[in-house]
Amino acid sequence: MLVKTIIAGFGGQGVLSIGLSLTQAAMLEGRYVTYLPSYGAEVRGGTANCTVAISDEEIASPVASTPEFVIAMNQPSLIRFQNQIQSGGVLFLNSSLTQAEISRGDIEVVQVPADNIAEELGNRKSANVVMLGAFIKKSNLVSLDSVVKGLKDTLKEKQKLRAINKEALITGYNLF
Amino acid sequence: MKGYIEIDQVLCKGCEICTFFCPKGMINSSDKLNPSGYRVAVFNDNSECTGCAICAVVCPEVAIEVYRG
Amino acid sequence: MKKIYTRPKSLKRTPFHYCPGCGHSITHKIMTELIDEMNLQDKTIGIPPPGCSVFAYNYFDIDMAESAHGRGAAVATGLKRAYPEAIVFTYQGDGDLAAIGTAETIHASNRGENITAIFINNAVYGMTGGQMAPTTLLSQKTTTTPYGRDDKIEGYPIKMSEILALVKGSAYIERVAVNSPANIIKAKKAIRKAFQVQIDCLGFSMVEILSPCPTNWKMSPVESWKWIDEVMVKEFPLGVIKDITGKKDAG
Amino acid sequence: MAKVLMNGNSAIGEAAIRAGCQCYFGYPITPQNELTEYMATHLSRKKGCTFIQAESEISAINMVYGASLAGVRAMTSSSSPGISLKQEGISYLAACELPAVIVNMTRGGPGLGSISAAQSDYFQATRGGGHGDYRTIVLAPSSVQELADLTYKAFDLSDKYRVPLVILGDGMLGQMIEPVEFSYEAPKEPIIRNNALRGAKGRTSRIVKTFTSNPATVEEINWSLFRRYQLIKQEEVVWDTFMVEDAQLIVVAFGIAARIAKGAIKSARIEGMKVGMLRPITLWPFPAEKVREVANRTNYFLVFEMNMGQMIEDVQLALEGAGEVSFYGRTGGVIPTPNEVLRVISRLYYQKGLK
Repeated sequence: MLVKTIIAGFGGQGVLSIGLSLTQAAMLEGRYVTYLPSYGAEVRGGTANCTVAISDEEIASPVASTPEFVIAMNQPSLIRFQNQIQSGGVLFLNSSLTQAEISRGDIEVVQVPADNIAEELGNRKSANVVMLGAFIKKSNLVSLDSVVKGLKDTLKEKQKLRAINKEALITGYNLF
Repeated sequence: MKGYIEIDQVLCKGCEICTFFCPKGMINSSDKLNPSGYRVAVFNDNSECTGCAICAVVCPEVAIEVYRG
Repeated sequence: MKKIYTRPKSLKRTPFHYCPGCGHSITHKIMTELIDEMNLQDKTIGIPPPGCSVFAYNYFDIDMAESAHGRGAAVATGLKRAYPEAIVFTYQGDGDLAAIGTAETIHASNRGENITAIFINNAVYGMTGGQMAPTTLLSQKTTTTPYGRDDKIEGYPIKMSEILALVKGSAYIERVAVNSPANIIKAKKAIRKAFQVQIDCLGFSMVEILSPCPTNWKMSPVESWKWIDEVMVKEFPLGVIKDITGKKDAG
Repeated sequence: MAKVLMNGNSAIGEAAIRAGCQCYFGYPITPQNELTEYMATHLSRKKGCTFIQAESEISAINMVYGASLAGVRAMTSSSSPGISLKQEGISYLAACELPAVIVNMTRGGPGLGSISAAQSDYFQATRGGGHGDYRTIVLAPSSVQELADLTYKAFDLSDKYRVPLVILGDGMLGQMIEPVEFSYEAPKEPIIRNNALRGAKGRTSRIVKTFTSNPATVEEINWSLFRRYQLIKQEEVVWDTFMVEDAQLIVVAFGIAARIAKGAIKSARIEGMKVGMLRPITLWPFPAEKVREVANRTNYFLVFEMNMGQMIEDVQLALEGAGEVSFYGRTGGVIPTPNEVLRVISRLYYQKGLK
């Protein structure tokens, strides 16, 4: 089973880093996984985005033309990617920063007020991790444990940051 | 005689640089052709050579050996 | 009587292929004399260019490797960085160093690469048959400036030594000529100093050598040697252009 | 060593360091900058190793030439327009029998093209690329793991035959992150080849050159290179196959395109179409014999490339008219999807009346 996710937002919102955390978790679970960032001049446009493909067998293409999941952390990402999602796919919206005007009836929309929650937790920068928590719960792609373990690997030195991120992750996870 | 030189007739290309710079006018070009077809320089051994080695310093072909004593 | 002047040990016993009166021959001679005197034969590596001196390796009895036109400084950089114990020099003409290889030369110098460039400036492309060089003098006739170099069309003779002196990584830059006994002795001193700068790891060194090309200048050897004094040095004045060592002469 | 996540460009860098690469010279160009940056971070601080960001691609390849003269393992990397500039140096490396590893993370062309992944430098890579009668070994990986594995192999092969070697990747392979495992440890002592230029100490002086005024000598150099190329053709051809045993249609694809094709073939199999794949891993030497062998079982070939049709010529040459070769390609940096290739396969399968 191959599942592709596009994660998009403003540069600086940490979309690439939660993409990597998701990739790391999938690797720890022994799955096939690819991560493809948007690169070059495109990075300086309205959105930064990356594509994560997770599968039980070799992955043919890391590109997602019709992803199962899209995480839109801001309005331009919502506009850009909502029409690409597969029929029956799920759109995760950072409802703190988007006004959902969904023109499609064949996809599920999950609203996560990520920035608001992060602010309540005392660190608005962890909105991306709140979203990741919500995403892994709803998508059931990887386990919470794997992500926590992955965060430990990627943020080896930054103990304080790890505690903040873990809290944000679990808060997001427990939203659903 | 304070010095003398030996000109390698094979290496010499007859450029006449040594002739031009020799302070005593001891080196002349000759009509003698070497295997490459150059008119080689000849040392005029009439004992005025001081072994100053200017000819050797300027010789592009490193064809001159200088003796002094 | 004692032999006081003979062929340097590191100069192979091969007759030069250069034209009579050529400055390459003189330069090869004084360089090999220095390699002997400074005891560098077993650690010097030379990078000759395409052009008349492409066959330099037939004369220098040291390790040598051909480089592509203009790339000498880059090749020397790679070699020296991979094997810093070597004494590495490039041997380049004016087309090579001052036209096609300008970028390589300026940047190697700017990085302070610990290499030595021997820059033969004879104001003309020799091997290809006497075309204009970047250093060709104004109104000088060449096969591609048959009416004389015109600054409005071809620009001006480029002064690489002055340019490289402005570059911070260069340590020692001198312009010399090989057209008289005194100048040849000065040229040899300059090259000795350039090698010493490299041995002392002080950075990029270059000796620009005004060098006669009787054939392409369409002169006799003696006329060509005089022409350097009478004409060429007015555009390319001789002397030390940059020296960070603070010493007048090298060890 | 456990698996780590790494992008393709960095994986090459890590593998190169572990393969004993001592000198890297580069010039920035998208989409291969991560390799240059990886070497700046990790190679430059290693004892006795050198990293230089050169002033141009031409300088970078000539620095590689210089380092290779000194007998050490050296590499450079770039992407299509930069590789065009490096061709001068590659020709000299080939002529002087100097090993070097050159990475091309191909992007859309011609000209400045696009920064997206393409395979349009196949001709350039497999036909020598610069002036003169020479070849480079060309390796075409299709995953980050294979990029690492082939990078180790690249240095060994290049040294063994004293020929420059090209790793032909593409923008996507360079950028994508996948789990990768590095199976080698970097050598403790620097690897120095014999016959290097390191000063004529205790031996006669050595010359590395190609120019001579005697055409017959140059012809002899060409013959000597040619004999070596023949040996490489005999010894070093590498390919991979996927479900070719009963296949009625064979897709021939390399690098990232092969990966996309494999996805399409899996779907085609589910739909009952007997499709297989032949993936050349060495593009030069090309696995011509393997193509002919596969042609004993089926007549139908589909060459799929991210260019206007370049490797197809090698497939046709290999078949010498023995099979029917179709082509599908996207170019300029457009990345086709497995579904798109599946549609091409289905159409072909139907048109040719295959069962």
